[in-house]
Amino acid sequence: MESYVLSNLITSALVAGLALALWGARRSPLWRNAGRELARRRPVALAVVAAYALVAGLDSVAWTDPHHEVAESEAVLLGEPRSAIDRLFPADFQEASYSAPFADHELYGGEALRHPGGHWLGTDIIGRDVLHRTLKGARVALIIGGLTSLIVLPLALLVGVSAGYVGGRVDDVVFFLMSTLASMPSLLLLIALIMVLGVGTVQVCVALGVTGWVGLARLVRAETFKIRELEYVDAARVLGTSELRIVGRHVLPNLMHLVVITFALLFSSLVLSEVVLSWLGIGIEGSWGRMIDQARTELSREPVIWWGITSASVALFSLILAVNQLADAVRDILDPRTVGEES
Amino acid sequence: MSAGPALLRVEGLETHFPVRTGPLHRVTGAVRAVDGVDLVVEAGKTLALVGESGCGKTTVGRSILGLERPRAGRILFDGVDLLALDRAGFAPYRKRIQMVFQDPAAALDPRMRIREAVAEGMVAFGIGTSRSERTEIVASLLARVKLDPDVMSRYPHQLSGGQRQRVSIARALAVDPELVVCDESVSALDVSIQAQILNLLADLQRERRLAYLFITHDLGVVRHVADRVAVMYLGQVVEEGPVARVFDAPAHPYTEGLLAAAPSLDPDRGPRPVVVRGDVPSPSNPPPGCRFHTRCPHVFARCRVEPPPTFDVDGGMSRCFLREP
Amino acid sequence: MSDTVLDVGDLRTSFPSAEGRVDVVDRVSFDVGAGETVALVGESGCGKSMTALSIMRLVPKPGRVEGGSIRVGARDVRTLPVAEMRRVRGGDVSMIFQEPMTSLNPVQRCGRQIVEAIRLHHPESSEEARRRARDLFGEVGIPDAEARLDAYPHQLSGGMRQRVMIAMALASRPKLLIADEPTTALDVTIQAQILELLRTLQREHRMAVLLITHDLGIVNEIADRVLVMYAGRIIEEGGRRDVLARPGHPYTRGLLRSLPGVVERGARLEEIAGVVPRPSEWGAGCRFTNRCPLAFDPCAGTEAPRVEVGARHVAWCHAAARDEGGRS
Amino acid sequence: MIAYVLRRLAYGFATVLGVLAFLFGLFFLYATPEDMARRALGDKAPPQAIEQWIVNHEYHHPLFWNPENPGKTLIVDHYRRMLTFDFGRSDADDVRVTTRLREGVGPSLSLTVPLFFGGLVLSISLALFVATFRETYIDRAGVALCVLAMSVSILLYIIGGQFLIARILKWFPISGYDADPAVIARFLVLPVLVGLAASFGEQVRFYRTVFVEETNRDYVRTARAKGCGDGRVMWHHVLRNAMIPIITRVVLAIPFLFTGSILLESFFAIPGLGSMTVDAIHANDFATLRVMVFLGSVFFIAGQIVTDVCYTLADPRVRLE
Repeated sequence: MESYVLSNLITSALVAGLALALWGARRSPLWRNAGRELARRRPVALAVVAAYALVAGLDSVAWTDPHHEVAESEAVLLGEPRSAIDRLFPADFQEASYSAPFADHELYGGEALRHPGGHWLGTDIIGRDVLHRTLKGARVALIIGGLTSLIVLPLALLVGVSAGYVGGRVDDVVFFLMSTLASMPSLLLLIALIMVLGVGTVQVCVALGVTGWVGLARLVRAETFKIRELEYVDAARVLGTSELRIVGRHVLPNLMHLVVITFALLFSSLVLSEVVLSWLGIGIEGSWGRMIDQARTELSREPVIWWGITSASVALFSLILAVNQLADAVRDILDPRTVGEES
Repeated sequence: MSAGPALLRVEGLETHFPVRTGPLHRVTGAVRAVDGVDLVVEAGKTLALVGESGCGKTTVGRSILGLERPRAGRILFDGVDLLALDRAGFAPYRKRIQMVFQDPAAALDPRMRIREAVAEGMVAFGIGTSRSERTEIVASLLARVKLDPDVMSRYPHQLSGGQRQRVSIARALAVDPELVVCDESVSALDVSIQAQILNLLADLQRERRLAYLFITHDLGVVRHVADRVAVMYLGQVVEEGPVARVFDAPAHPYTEGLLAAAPSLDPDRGPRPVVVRGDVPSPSNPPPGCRFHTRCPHVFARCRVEPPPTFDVDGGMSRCFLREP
Repeated sequence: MSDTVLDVGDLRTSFPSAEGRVDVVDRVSFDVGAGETVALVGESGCGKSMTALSIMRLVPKPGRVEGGSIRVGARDVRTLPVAEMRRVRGGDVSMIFQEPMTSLNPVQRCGRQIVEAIRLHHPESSEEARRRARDLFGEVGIPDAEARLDAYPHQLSGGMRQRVMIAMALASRPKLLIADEPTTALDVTIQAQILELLRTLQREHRMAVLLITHDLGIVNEIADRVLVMYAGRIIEEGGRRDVLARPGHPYTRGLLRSLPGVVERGARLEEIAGVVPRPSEWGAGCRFTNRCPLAFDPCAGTEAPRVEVGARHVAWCHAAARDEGGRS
Repeated sequence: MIAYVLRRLAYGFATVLGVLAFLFGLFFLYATPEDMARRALGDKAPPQAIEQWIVNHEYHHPLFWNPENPGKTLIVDHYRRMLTFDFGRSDADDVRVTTRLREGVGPSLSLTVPLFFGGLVLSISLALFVATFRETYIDRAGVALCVLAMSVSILLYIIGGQFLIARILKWFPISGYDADPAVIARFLVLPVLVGLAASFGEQVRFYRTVFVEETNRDYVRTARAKGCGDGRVMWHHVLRNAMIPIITRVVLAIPFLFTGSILLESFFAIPGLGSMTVDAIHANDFATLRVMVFLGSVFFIAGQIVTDVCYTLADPRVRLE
């Protein structure tokens, strides 16, 4: 399968998952209130995340222009599928060397640029526009967080709830499995998995998922244990409700706040993990981690190429900071100790 | 024990909780929460089960509802032993026995609206054919427990404690039970709200000929609601009888002590001397002989070795050698 | 009641809410004399515990004391410097709490906790302090004191733990003991023992006790005087017998009549209709208006007047004022 | 207690067997010996060379079942080698893995031990300070700073630290290592500082949450009611009660003392176990990686047992039976 087709498919799956979650949340006033409260407390962080999502969305769907007449020299570039973000930048900006932000000539060789001043953030060591790469990094970051979460959340819920609710032997087995996985140092396990699975977006996300689900599954298991003993579950039993229905109507809805909080916390740690993986040479192509990794050679140049790593770092930092702030707020808002009080 | 038709008859009920320790969860002991309890609840009447925390009164109630697995004994409801039934066989009896829990905040799912909470039992037992029909029934039930119908679309945390307890009662009534186990149903409420709920329960009993098993530690409540009372201590019923007789002429030293300890509201009565001293022993290692002998003011040698049998006392029984004929 | 140990005047303590700060304790005034037991009684959320914590300056954040005076002896604790206040806490004024299980430090031996309380206020050697702790244990009726000093709180029963709390509170011979629902978490037979202990100690030390409770039965067992609180305000004050036998406020009357065990068996209990208003619903007038069977025109709009319904027996009620006026 | 520890050890051993099963699945079933050989020798290697490589590394036995010699299978070999700590030779350059481990553990510890204790003392003190002023601007500013610090990738701390302190200010060498006690500090100060900066945000915030939770408990109110001041409440009562979560976190961090800090070591060219892991990744050295994962989990499992025992020291309510 063409890589851009796969990427488009993943994107649509993510969008569908998000839409489903939002649709489900909208039906419940409790979640609607939580959402409103979040918007009230952290409007800036929410706007930042929305902006990233917009950029990522614009970059997610790529298409080719079959009827576009292209010159011989540009065929290779324009014949490839390009996203809306790609189309904002001239397809032919591949320069022979690199330039500083807003420069009108190349640093190495000093020739005039084809787009003088057009590279707002300069170009990297092989002449790629830094702004373009930085914007494209948003999609990669959201894919890392989103796709991995799509793997982690259902798996952890299924395993955690069944272990916690059924208990007994099922729990023994699940607990053993979890403690086995959890006992391996996560970064080493991650490295081992990627080395065996191979490098690539899906592989990295699968590896992150395998190392990441245990934490949530443990939380879910412990919380299910607690919920199972609560009076409202007893009340449902006394009213003749079947066990399966109890899980669906009572246990799962009361776990959702945990899932949302974990998702928010997980997201930033996943994106930061990918940066480390990139530096180890096994990250995802096009990520900010790759740009930072590339800075190792760029920083030793004279004059120093600082703009690449700076813009990647700023982009990374603002996303992570916004997500962390949202996670903090979400944790406060959904804390069961505050849910019980007046709304 | 009584002349009326027994709706519920509990015989020799024993419910123990295994004490599991270590990562391998091996059973190393047992908490003998309920250790040989006999009870009778007559149709349309109220039996109060009274005792201090840890005496096993709640476990009796939970065992009757199938929430605990007793290890011995019989629970005869309408003549059928519930413990001998399998899951499917037990299902129809679920509908006939309901429960109102202690903490109305914990007994209602915080993420479920009042309408769904009250309708939960109806859905399970197929009462009402459509959603709208069930909503109508819910509305009439809420009206019966004196709640505004617009609470239907609210969540439990938006209600006060008393309102939540009314919802719990409406939920139990929804499946039209014959016996309702009230487990400390008014203990968590403020006095002024408690009176509202007690009156409501009394009205419902008259209207629907409900039988109550009223589990409580509050002697004032017992005296007010009960026809008969059973006093529990460390997993056993130590005294049982009509409420007036038990309060006026207690036949067990523990009952005596309990009555003496309860603060009275008579402004002319001065403070009384403390009768029962010391602490309740652990139910995982109850004392030999009479279980009350470690705290009993009348203890004698025989009490320490020989567990007393039950002796008939004026329409009830007592588990004390002093009552030996 | 010659010397006043505690004198609270116009105390206001507020908490933030959706509608801004609300005074959950609203202009509360009362005093406690030496050797006197005063019960502060009311339903949950009426502000009785906050009153007690305000006296100790222990109101949890984000609550704060907004105004009024709190005199312990000759000093106003509201304006004391922090270091001085520390000497008052556990020195002149001690406090015990509802949950003896969680109120003791779970990882420290009981003896050490008491020794800490002693040594915070008296420069004694640790051996001396330990000897004193042992004596205190004997005084509060803890058998086998030496062994219990080395016990951790979880190794004791609920009643024993509350005795440890009391021993700790007595460590520096306080002039005033504030007991916040000291027996609510205990079984009746244990409750009777603790109440008896409090009575004995109070007599022996001529200690003033401010007892906070929701249980009128306990009030009857132990109090000399009663303060009834409703929705942040004191609505009745008087001697135990006067308040319980001839309540002057319709709320107190309702409370007493709604108790099961007082009326005939099977008879209907008197209900106080409705629910306690939330702080956001407190109006300008009497806060009991919406539930009061006697409410009439002025109740909702104007503050209830202070009415002497008996000797040293006061109620804040429009209806009582009307009756009083009619009589005189 | 002893019975409990023995049972715990047995369960720990079972977990180790589980880890080994997982590693076998990953490294022998999913990635086959041919894959490993091809990665080590390159795609264009002749079949004979691959064959030879497999035999040299003793990967030529059947996976599960060898009718001729039941003891000679890959799975038996895998378990026997790991459990006897006979790790064989590296896939990349045939050096004995144990030799490498012995050489690497010293440099790793010299970096991670000061980092560990420095971080612990620093973050707990800061967290206690911030928690003392909870619900004030100091607290809010502290938390905001922590979230800010957490949002920066560790790579940026390293690159930034090297760039600023070593290249511009020239206070310390950019990287390098010398075990000579006279100069070792020169090389370690910068990585330790960078490591502290990278971890303090997350740690302080965690400990603050623990402490704040603890300060809301009833016994703290009792302590204040008997006249304890802020400092006494925090150091005598709260800290002691917060020990359970602290121990859990601290003991579980100990394995990383031995496996080393992968990023710090390789950036600062410290020849420890972390650098060794990075080399293994670049050289496609599956044997070394397998050993590192295995050792990491052995340390982790041992740490968990130690944690359980520490609980009894920290909290008298915990009894191990």
